[in-house]
Amino acid sequence: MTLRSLFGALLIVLPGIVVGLSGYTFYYARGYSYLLDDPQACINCHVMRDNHIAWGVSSHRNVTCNGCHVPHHPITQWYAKAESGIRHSYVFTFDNPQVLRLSPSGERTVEANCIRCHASTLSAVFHREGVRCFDCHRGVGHAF
Amino acid sequence: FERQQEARLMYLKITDIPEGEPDPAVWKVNFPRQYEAYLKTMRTSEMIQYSRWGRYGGSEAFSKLDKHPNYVRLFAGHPFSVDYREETGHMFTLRDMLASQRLGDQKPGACMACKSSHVPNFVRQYGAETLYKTPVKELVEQHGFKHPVSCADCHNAQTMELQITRVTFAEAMSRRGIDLSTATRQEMRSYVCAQCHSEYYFKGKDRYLTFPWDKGLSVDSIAAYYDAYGFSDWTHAESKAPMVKIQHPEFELWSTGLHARANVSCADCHMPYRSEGGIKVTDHWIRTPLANLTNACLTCHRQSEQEMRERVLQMQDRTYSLLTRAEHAIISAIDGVKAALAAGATDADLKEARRLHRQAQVRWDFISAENSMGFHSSQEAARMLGDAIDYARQAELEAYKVLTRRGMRTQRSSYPINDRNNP
Amino acid sequence: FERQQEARLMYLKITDIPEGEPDPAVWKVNFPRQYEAYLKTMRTSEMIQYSRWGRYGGSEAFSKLDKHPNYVRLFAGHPFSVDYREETGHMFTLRDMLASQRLGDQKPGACMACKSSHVPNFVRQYGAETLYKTPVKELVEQHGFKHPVSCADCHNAQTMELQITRVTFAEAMSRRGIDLSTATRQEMRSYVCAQCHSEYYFKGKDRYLTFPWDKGLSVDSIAAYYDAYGFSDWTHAESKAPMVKIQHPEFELWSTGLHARANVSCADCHMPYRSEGGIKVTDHWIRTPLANLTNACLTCHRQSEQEMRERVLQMQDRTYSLLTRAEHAIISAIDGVKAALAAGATDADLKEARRLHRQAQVRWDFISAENSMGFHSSQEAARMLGDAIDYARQAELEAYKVLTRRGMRTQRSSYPINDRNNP
Ligand code: HEC
Ligand code: HEC
Ligand code: HEC
Ligand code: HEC
Ligand code: HEC
Ligand code: HEC
Ligand code: HEC
Ligand code: HEC
Ligand code: HEC
Ligand code: HEC
Ligand code: HEC
Ligand code: HEC
Ligand code: HEC
Ligand code: HEC
Ligand SMILES: [Ca+2]
Ligand SMILES: [Ca+2]
Repeated sequence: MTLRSLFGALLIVLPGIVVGLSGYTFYYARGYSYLLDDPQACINCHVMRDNHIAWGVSSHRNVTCNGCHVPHHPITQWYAKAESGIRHSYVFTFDNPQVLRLSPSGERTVEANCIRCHASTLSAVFHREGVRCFDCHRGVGHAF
Repeated sequence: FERQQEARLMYLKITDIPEGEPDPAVWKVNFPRQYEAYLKTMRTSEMIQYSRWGRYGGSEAFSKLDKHPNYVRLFAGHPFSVDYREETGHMFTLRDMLASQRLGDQKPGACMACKSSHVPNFVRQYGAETLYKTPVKELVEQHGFKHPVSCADCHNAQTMELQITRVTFAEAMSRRGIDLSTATRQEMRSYVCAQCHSEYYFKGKDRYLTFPWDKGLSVDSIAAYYDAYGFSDWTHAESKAPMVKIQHPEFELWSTGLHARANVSCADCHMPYRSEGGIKVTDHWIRTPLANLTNACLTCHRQSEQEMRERVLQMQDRTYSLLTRAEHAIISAIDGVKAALAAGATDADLKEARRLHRQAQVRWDFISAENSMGFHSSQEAARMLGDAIDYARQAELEAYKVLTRRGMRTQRSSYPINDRNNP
Repeated sequence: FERQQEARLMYLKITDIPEGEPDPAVWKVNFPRQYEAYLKTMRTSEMIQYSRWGRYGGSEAFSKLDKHPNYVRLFAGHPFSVDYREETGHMFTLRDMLASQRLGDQKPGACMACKSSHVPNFVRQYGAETLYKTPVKELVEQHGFKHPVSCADCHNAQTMELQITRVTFAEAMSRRGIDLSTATRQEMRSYVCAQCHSEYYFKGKDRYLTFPWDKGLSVDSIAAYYDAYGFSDWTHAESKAPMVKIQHPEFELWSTGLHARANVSCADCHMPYRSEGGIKVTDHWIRTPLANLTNACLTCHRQSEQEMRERVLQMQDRTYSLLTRAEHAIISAIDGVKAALAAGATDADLKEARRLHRQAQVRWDFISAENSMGFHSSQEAARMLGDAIDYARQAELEAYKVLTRRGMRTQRSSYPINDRNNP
């Protein structure tokens, strides 16, 4: 937590160092592969393995990780990959998460992707604030 | 931006539906899928057929008084001891209300409040007070009420969005400081049901339809509300206790449960989505989810249908065993009070016993009248039945203490307990 | 819902650990991580600290008799009315047993069965009967028992796989026709706990440690078992009823709950995986999950820590309100029987009242002695407390009926009910 806020401060004060630092870990973590669409890219990290296994037996095994986890909008797409990439490398350096959770932005991204692919299916029903697609379709992406 | 594109409902608009249109056939033109499903609520599965799925619900309007002979004594002196049935589908709401021998043809307009899609228009035109005062007979014969619960009760005809059409609910919620205009769509998926599937009483001599929620939705808050207000529906014919009849507190019980905590609405289970040719629609065949477990439960719960059914039945069987225990305890209490009366006890002697009888039966009735046999909030249902048993046995004890304090003599032995748990 | 588990265990084997090695320090060499976590079970969080997480558990060995003065009367005549504490961590199992004033220094070897990692070797060498017969004093002084529950109690030293080291459990399961050799790994994650966290009794004069499971694991089956066997731990000093003391039926209650149905094991919640530097290890700091909700619950439940805590506390508070009700009802029953005795009732008169007192207290104690305050199976806990209340009040009634049948006179009024639900 304190590391988090400390790092936040660094972000503002010393962008140069940060870029250098994240650049290093980014490489160290084979982060460059993060920009690829191949799910193999995601399991360079142990923390991703459960998700990968679960994804492999899910109804969406034909949909890549990025198919859900990266915005599919011409402009935002690359920015998001970069942002998420930096977040990843930072986390990898300082953090040791006990339980992975979607960040609020991560949730919005996924939800948008559900709708992107299923818009036609949904055309005849109302969308509902207060519930996310995956509140009902628990584990579509990863058959937990 | 996906949201807007999504929030808009895409359908083929063939005709303009006037707001509050009571006749579902008019809505059918634009929404054949929902209309056809809605008609299915006329299907009454006999118990034999229903028993393939469950034990405590279903759509057969059998008499609860035949199934539970004790109910005649428990409601002694109240119309419910005359005619009391299992409820059935929405298409029958009006027919069943008219046919019921409760209050015969003396039914006040308030009885119409939750039974017909003519209500929204009528209330808009004449106001709620008028509805409640006008006899049901008159509403049918002079105002042509002929449709049961239908589209107009839940939908805005222009946008098709859900809307509250019953003032009772709006008033009760605002007294609790809840602003319905800020309700999310997910909340509306329960609120539309709560307009009718809630405990109610008729306030004052004008019979103003009211929900007793000012102190909260729990059975204890509701009982406390009635006590503070000094309200009673009737005086028990045998024990002479001032009683309250509870009716279908589905919304209240659900509110105390885990699904409510988890933001799961009535419609999620009773109107799950169905995909027809890859297109999702809301299933308007409102009924027991046990007949439709795949759509009702399995998207969220990835166990088997079999497993989900067993979970429900296990919870319901537990509730039922306590409900039966409480039933026997209350009958014993009534017998105790009668024994004391027979032995010459005075009203003053029996004041406490009667207070306890009232407290016991309110809690027992909360689960007896609720329609999920405890499923909507399984532990809370068991908790209040435990309280009911305690109050009932204490009522019986009070009666005996009257006797012992006076050294009176009685021979009766108490009500036999026939119960699987009794070794 | 079984969690992904690393198939094969990889570790740096520095030393060979002899099977049944009682000293955890020897295992430490190969498994420092698990050892260090295990040592943390010595941390006793005072109630003040624990209260940031929960209300009913924690690791402070406070006296339950001080917290609940009624317990002294409920267990009148039994060692538990002398010394009865909240349980604490595994590192203290041996120390606390030796220190307890229950049975003073007359403790039979059977008391050692679940308290020390010396047991597996001792039983292998001399057999279980010998262990149960040898006094605890002798086991400590001549056989050098000095380690508490530790590695050897759950693990095979060669493979590190979980294994059953207590014959009591194996015998009880085989009587139920369950073959442990076919147990899945997930089942073993609960079975190792069930060796100790289960209701037990000493059979016959040789005090043969036995689990009362032949008729099933529910409280009703266990009560029926004791009744059929005509067993009683002690005679109640006030009501003179033949009683049974229940002890830590965690395994039995959990078995009736939804997590067991969903195949969620004890270890999933009390020993969740922790990731240390990217490596997943089983957290050997066994304790209340409320102090560790993220790892214990959030892997399966998508809600927040805060929400999960509130869920648990709500269920526990409901259980506690019924537990208190049942406690008061049993005290009233005892007072009733005493009043009848005082008024000259005979043993024959009171036979039924005493039978009911026994039935009530077995069910109350099942939840009082169980350590999750109902969480392990929330509705079932409430159900049996409802039954307990019914039996207790009927016991009191029986006492009064004795008086009324004889026209005897008594002035006492019953035990005051101070309870939030009582309007
Ligand atoms: C450098 C190692 C690494 C790689 C490679 C990696 N991840 Fe992660 N990822 C992590 C860590 C560590 C976290 C935990 C972040 C946290 O909890 O704050 C995480 C969290 C996430 C989250 C949840 C947090 C959020 O931001 O919503 C998603 C989704 C995710 N990763 C997807 C992916 C995808 C998709 C890929 C491949 C394209 C991938 N990851 C590759 C290490 C990695
Ligand atoms: C990149 C496109 C894509 C994205 C993103 C996507 N889906 Fe799908 N989805 C599909 C395809 C293709 C199928 C058909 C898979 C099959 O039947 O093998 C499918 C099938 C489904 C099904 C039916 C099968 C089942 O699992 O019951 C559901 C429900 C579903 N998706 C929900 C979702 C949700 C919820 C999300 C977001 C969390 C999502 N989808 C994201 C393409 C996508
Ligand atoms: C309240 C629960 C709930 C929510 C929220 C929900 N769905 Fe569904 N969804 C269902 C149910 C129930 C079905 C019907 C499943 C069936 O027919 O077997 C369904 C069906 C589907 C299907 C069709 C599956 C098939 O087999 O054809 C897709 C695709 C889908 N949902 C995607 C979504 C997306 C995308 C969202 C978010 C915008 C969403 N769902 C939100 C409950 C939900
Ligand atoms: C069909 C859409 C879909 C696909 C494909 C998908 N995910 Fe996810 N992912 C989700 C959803 C939905 C969640 C949120 C689950 C929740 O919170 O209930 C999620 C959550 C996550 C998380 C956050 C931690 C967690 O378990 O909640 C990580 C990490 C993650 N996904 C990684 C991956 C990786 C790696 C892949 C590819 C191997 C992948 N996802 C493929 C939909 C998908
Ligand atoms: C305007 C009043 C009203 C509204 C609104 C309403 N109901 Fe009902 N509901 C009734 C009445 C009245 C009955 C009993 C009909 C009978 O027995 O004649 C009933 C019966 C039912 C039944 C029992 C059906 C059976 O087969 O036994 C279910 C289930 C049900 N409603 C669910 C719901 C749900 C879910 C909602 C909201 C989406 C809802 N109701 C909204 C008045 C209403
Ligand atoms: C606040 C809404 C509401 C009011 C007011 C109301 N009902 Fe109902 N009624 C319901 C609901 C919901 C059901 C279905 C649930 C149930 O039966 O428990 C129902 C069911 C019924 C049934 C079918 C089941 C049975 O009990 O036989 C009859 C008949 C009935 N009502 C008659 C009446 C009469 C007569 C009145 C006036 C004294 C009345 N209702 C007032 C909501 C209401
Ligand atoms: C008891 C309440 C109730 C009644 C009566 C009712 N509906 Fe609905 N209807 C709902 C609910 C709840 C939804 C889901 C709305 C949402 O998710 O926002 C819905 C959704 C719809 C939708 C949106 C598309 C879909 O399928 O989700 C249409 C169209 C619709 N109803 C038409 C009708 C018609 C036509 C009738 C009469 C035959 C009718 N409804 C009667 C409760 C009701
Ligand atoms: C999590 C799923 C779920 C939710 C949410 C839910 N119910 Fe139910 N409901 C059930 C089940 C299961 C039953 C038992 C059906 C049976 O016994 O056949 C039931 C029974 C009923 C019945 C009696 C049905 C019958 O066959 O007679 C009514 C009426 C009802 N619910 C109304 C409601 C209302 C109103 C709400 C919201 C306030 C609600 N339910 C919320 C699952 C749910
Ligand atoms: C929209 C999602 C959703 C639907 C639909 C749903 N559930 Fe649940 N259910 C949940 C959640 C969330 C919980 C809380 C426990 C958890 O976090 O897993 C839960 C808990 C439960 C529990 C344990 C809690 C309790 O009530 O004692 C049971 C049993 C259960 N559900 C049965 C059902 C049945 C039966 C149905 C269908 C009639 C159903 N559920 C429909 C989401 C859902
Ligand atoms: C060999 C006997 C034995 C085994 C095996 C055993 N326990 Fe225990 N456990 C005990 C005893 C004895 C205590 C009480 C220690 C004390 O109070 O001195 C205890 C205490 C506990 C406590 C309370 C800790 C606290 O802080 O209050 C928890 C939780 C617990 N055990 C869980 C487990 C779990 C989970 C397992 C299996 C993975 C397990 N136990 C296996 C004997 C055992
Ligand atoms: C079948 C296993 C088993 C046997 C046999 C057993 N215990 Fe325990 N004991 C436990 C467990 C498990 C706990 C922790 C749970 C609890 O305290 O409820 C415990 C806790 C204790 C505690 C700490 C809490 C308290 O009650 O003060 C003491 C002291 C204790 N036991 C003494 C004894 C004595 C003395 C005997 C013999 C008469 C005995 N135990 C027999 C399993 C057992
Ligand atoms: C009360 C029971 C219990 C005790 C005592 C115990 N363990 Fe464990 N241990 C477990 C359980 C349960 C697992 C998980 C096994 C599985 O998932 O199959 C485990 C797993 C392990 C593993 C496998 C790696 C891992 O972390 O999952 C090692 C190594 C281990 N324990 C070492 C020890 C050592 C060393 C001690 C003594 C300091 C010890 N254990 C004491 C119950 C226990
Ligand atoms: C789904 C999670 C879950 C499972 C599975 C579970 N427990 Fe628990 N357990 C809890 C919670 C939550 C508590 C309450 C802790 C508190 O009140 O502080 C608890 C309390 C306890 C306690 C008392 C802890 C204390 O702080 O004094 C013991 C002992 C215990 N459990 C043993 C077991 C055993 C043995 C099993 C398996 C037979 C088991 N538990 C299964 C969640 C679980
Ligand atoms: C390994 C998976 C797993 C773990 C770990 C787990 N749960 Fe659950 N939990 C479930 C499942 C599965 C259900 C059944 C309802 C459902 O299907 O969603 C459930 C149901 C519940 C319910 C409702 C049923 C009931 O018990 O009345 C509660 C409350 C709950 N869990 C709390 C917890 C808490 C608190 C913890 C941690 C101490 C925990 N759970 C740990 C899987 C898990
Ligand atoms: Ca019905
Ligand atoms: Ca403890």
